[in-house]
This record gives sequence, C-alpha cells and structure tokens, in this order.
Amino acid sequence: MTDTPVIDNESHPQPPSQEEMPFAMIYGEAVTELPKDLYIPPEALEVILEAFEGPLDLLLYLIKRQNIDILEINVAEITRQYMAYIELMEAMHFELAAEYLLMAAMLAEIKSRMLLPRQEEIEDEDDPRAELIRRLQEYERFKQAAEDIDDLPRVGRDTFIASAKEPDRNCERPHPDVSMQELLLALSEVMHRAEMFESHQVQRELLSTRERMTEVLERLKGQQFVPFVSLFTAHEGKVGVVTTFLAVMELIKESLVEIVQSEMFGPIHVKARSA
Amino acid sequence: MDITRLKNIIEGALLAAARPLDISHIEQLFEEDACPSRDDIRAALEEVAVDCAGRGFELKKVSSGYRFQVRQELSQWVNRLWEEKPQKYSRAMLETLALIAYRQPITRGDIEEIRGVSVSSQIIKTLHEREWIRVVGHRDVPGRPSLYATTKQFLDYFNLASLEELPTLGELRDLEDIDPELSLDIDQPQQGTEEQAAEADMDEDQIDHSELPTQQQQEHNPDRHNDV
Amino acid sequence: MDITRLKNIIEGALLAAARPLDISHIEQLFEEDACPSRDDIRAALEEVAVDCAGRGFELKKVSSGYRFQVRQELSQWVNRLWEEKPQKYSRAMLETLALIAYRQPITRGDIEEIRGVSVSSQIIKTLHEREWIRVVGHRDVPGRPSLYATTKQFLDYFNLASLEELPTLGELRDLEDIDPELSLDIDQPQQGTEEQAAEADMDEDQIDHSELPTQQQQEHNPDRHNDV
Repeated sequence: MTDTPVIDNESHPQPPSQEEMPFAMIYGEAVTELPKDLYIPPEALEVILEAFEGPLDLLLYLIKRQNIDILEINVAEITRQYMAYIELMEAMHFELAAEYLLMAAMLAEIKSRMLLPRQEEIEDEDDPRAELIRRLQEYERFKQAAEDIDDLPRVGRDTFIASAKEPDRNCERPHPDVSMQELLLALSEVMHRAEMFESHQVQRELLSTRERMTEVLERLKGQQFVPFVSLFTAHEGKVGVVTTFLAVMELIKESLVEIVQSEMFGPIHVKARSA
Repeated sequence: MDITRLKNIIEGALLAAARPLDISHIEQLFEEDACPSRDDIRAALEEVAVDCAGRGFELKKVSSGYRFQVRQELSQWVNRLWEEKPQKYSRAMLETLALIAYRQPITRGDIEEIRGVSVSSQIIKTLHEREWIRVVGHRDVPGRPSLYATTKQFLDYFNLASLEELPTLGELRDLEDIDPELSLDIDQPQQGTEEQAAEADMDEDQIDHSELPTQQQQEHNPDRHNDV
Repeated sequence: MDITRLKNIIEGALLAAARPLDISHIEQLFEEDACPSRDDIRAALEEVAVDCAGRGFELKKVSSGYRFQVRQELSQWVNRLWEEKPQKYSRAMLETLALIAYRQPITRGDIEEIRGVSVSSQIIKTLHEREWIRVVGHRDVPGRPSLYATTKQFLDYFNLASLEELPTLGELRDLEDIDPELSLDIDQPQQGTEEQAAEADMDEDQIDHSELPTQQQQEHNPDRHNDV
C-alpha cells in the first residue's frame, strides 16, 4: 500500500511559492489555472482524495513533502497548502468529509493565535500548535504501525499452513451417557403427553410380563411351532408360570403369536405370527 | 534451479495446496522460462518421498496427483483430533428408548402413537448401534413392522439384573422430591420447540465425519477473495 | 513411548489438523495412562523443528499453538497455486486494526479521534468476521461503547506468538523538549515521554502488561524508530 499519493514526484522538489498561488476560490474567482506546486491531473484528483485517510493524513503528506519535522511545522504555510487542497476539491465538486472542514477551521484558529503578539512569559505548552502536533504524531505512529502490520508475514500471502491428508477415519464417536433418571423423566414426559399417565400403569407385574413377552418371542424366533409347555420352566415356581402364561395371553391379544392345537386335547403349539 | 530449491518448492506447494498436485500443476508454479524439466520434477518428487522416511507423513501418488498424507499407523492418535465430546441424546431419543424399555415388545408405530410424532430412523439406528435394542419379531399386520425390545447390554448399562428392576414412575416422583434440582437440568429443552429441537439434535448425529476435513481445508486460505 | 514415535504422532497431528495445536491438544491425542510428559512433548517439538531444517516447511509457534507452515521464501512459487492474488487490505482497515492491536481495549470513538476520520461499520464488521477482533467489554460512559481487542486468530494470521512480537510503535516526542536552537538533535529518545506514552497505553488496562510491546524492544529493533 503506498502512502504517498501520485502527485508526490511532481511537486516534491519545488519549494512552495506563495506568490504563484492566487488560487481562485480563495479570492472568489473562478479557477483558471491550478497552482504549480499543486498540479494534479483532474482525473487523478479522485484517486488522490481516496488516497488520504482524512485530514491528518493530508497534513502529514504536506509536511513530508516539505521535508520538515512535525515539531517544526509552519502553521501559516501548512494552512495555506491545506486550504488550497480543500478549495481545489470543492472546486472539483468532490464531496468533502466534514472532518476536512473541521481541520480547516482548526488550522485557521491556530494560525490566528500564532499571529497574536508573542508575550514574554508565554510558556512552551501554550504553543498553539501543541495539540495539532500531538495529534499529527499520534496519527503518524499508527499510520506507520499499520504499514508494519501490513509487512508482517501473513498466512495466505507469505506463508501457508501446511496440511496433509489425514489418516482414514476409523474412530467411533463416543456414546453419550444416559442416566436412569433421564430415562424415567423421558418416560413420564411422554406419558404425560399421551394423557395415559397413571403411576400404576407401569408396575412390577406388568414389566415382568413384558419382559417375558420378549423372551417368548425370542424363543419363537425362527422356529415353526414351539410346544406351549416348553415355554414354562417349573423351577420358576408359580409366579414364573403365571407370568409366562400372562405373557403368552398378552402376545395373543396383541396378535403377535398364534396358538395351534391340531386336535382336541392334543399338544398346543405356539408360533410367532410373523415368523 | 538446484534440486534442493526445487524439492522445497514442491514440498511447500503440496503442503499448502491441501489437494493432490500432478506434474503439470507443479510446472505451473514456475515462470515459463524458469520451469524445470519434467524429469527434474519427477526426480525431485522421488527425493521428497525418500526424505519422508521415518517421519509422520509420506508422499503418496493418487489418481489426481501427488499428496502428502499422514501415515495410517498414526490414525489411533491423530484421529483423536476429531473426537468429540459425547453429546447428550435428544429428548426424542430418550422417550423412544423409555417406551421400548417399558412397553416392549413394541413397534415404531406404537411409539409414534404414544409420542404423537414420528420417530426418525436415525434414532432407531443409533439405539441399534449402541446395542440397546433389538428386533425380536414382526407384528403380523401390513408392512410387518419390527417389534423392538431392549437387550442384555441395555440392562448391563443401567446396572439392572432384569427389566423388573426398572424403576416405576412412582419411584421417579420420589426422586424428584428428594432432589428437585436434578430434574431441572434434564428438563432443559424448551417445551415449545422440544420436538423440533429433538429432531434437530438427531440431524447433527447424522453428520458425516468425513465432511470435516473439507471445512478445515477451506480455512487454509481464508483470504483469497473479497477485497476489503 | 520412544521419541521417534512421539515425533511422528506430533507431525502427523499437526499436518492433519491444519490448524495450530498447543501442548494440551497434543496431550489429548493420547490415552490418559499413555500420555507423555509435557517435557517430553516439548523436547519432541524441538526435534521436529530441527528436522525441518533445509526443507520447504518449518515448525512455527504462533499464538494458539504450533503449526507447520510453508517457508516464506517459497511464497512466490506457492502463490501461483491460486488464481487470485493474495488479498490486499485498505489503509483504513489496517490503521483501525493497528489501533486496536496497540491500544486495546479501545472504543470506536477512540479510534476515530486518533485517525481524525470516522471508522466505517463495514471495517469493524469485516474485522469481526475474520475473527481478528472481539468485544471485551463496554466503556462505562453514555452509550456504553464496545471495547475492542485482538484475538489469537489475529496473531496466528500475522505469524505472531504474542502481542509483544508486534513491531515497536514509533515514539512520541514532546514539543517542549525541543530546543529550537538545538533542534538538530531531535532523534534522541526521550525517556520521560516514552514512559508516559507507555502509561497512557495502559490506561485502559485489563490487558496484561507482558503482552504489549515494551519500550525495551526498541533496543533490539533500532531501525524501527520513526524517521520524522
């Protein structure tokens, strides 16, 4: 990014010459000739205006062009040049940011204070230029900092992040943990919603029947006919037998199994209806 | 151009490109009048490959060109880069699991009827993959829907000897009385959008891991576009 | 675990990740009971860096960790991989970024005051989108303007490990210290004002002193002094 506008080369060597600056707008006359030390091809003016980052930037440019230190600026001279730019821009009907005009007013004020008769006891810090100089310096160091940052080696311009194809993915995602309480809450939630919620609906008995239903279905899976009696295990005792019986009844009711008895008092077989 | 410089350029380009480069891509890195011969490029590639001996990556020739890739034997470590913290299961998932546990054997249709919304296939798939549910049969109705039941692994996970040990909803109430705070963070999902949220959760579950590297690669060169 | 294996794992992970990894990321590649010590990891990283000597890439420590990156001197070739030219940033954006970097935390108003022009919302938005800046708080004045600071991504992007590595800020000189008759000597550093400038920088505090470029660094970098 260049910080020096294109006019630099043309104007730099020439010392500013006040006499040759009857800049028309200042005196309320139409512009007939652009000042020598300010000559800018009109089509370039827009570019130039864009090249300045505001009034401080423009002032810095004017100061640098004269090769003087910020601390030693001649406010009258800088003001004159600054105003020339402003007038020129206005003459070219460029819309100027308010900041430029504000700076013009500030310069004019400093200039008038500099013209006041100097009092003997005046302190240095009362130098009317002090605030302007402070701002110029402050701006200049960040302008430089911005250039320095721009010069830093940058990803995608000066350096590139190195990468290689990763190995094939063979990792499985870890499973989330589920607590029993979450499960119960989910159940209670869904039961609430189904308006079927009654605590006694889900009970020990029912569950054991449900579990047995699953077991019976497992037994029947892939089998044609399973003898009804083989579903019962005597050592489970009465409760176990009843549970199995209820489970089979429930399975029949839900049309999940069918019962087949080929002859009266013959052996009963159970078959999964879907098998 | 000396071979070391050429090797460095090739290495740098392959590492920066994040895609395979063939010989003609490599030629394009050079000004026309400074372009090394194809033989030189091939020789340099061979040397680059040799230089990788004993390192964590290797030069591979794939159909679209050459690329560096991380050695497969490092996958058990490297793949942990993408390991994610397990996410919580969605409300839809937990409800489905609860219904299968308490109402087994049960079809997807039954679950949908009770929940009042459809059950995504992804939920059933995830529960299968986790080996918490299995198909114990099919209901003999049109479509012959699968009957789901829980597994021994399910019981093991929840430290239950049998389904009988599943707590009842009555016990849940006691739990809530004991520690009302506990239930609060489980109830997090907002009531109104629960279902959508649940579905959305599941969508995330479906994200294919293999898509991730692409996104990362895009980050390589965030600056190629739009001038500011 | 032997050092070669550890080095290979680190190399593989850095190349596969395509983003900086810090020591704790590297630790996470291992099972808890097989995790090498931080000292071992550091030692391996050092060796990995040494192994890159003479190659097209290097190991670089940036703000968010270590990464492999293509050597700067190869950029003229590597850049030809892409059709687009690397992006240029406007001065307005760079100056705004510089002010946020050196004066953080800072409000938009502060930036406008120093630059003497208004800062466009677009610039702030772009800097946000690039994740180079973030809001770290609000100044307790009417309007509660946002206080901006830079991010790790900013440092990573500009190849910096910390704010301390930013180029040294030019010095401010006081008008009253200039004796008009001895004004030739203006280049002498003025201790007093530097101190004050440093204090002023810190006024906003919240920022660790150690992160900001200190005046001592000017000694290492004598060329950075502003020629006024």
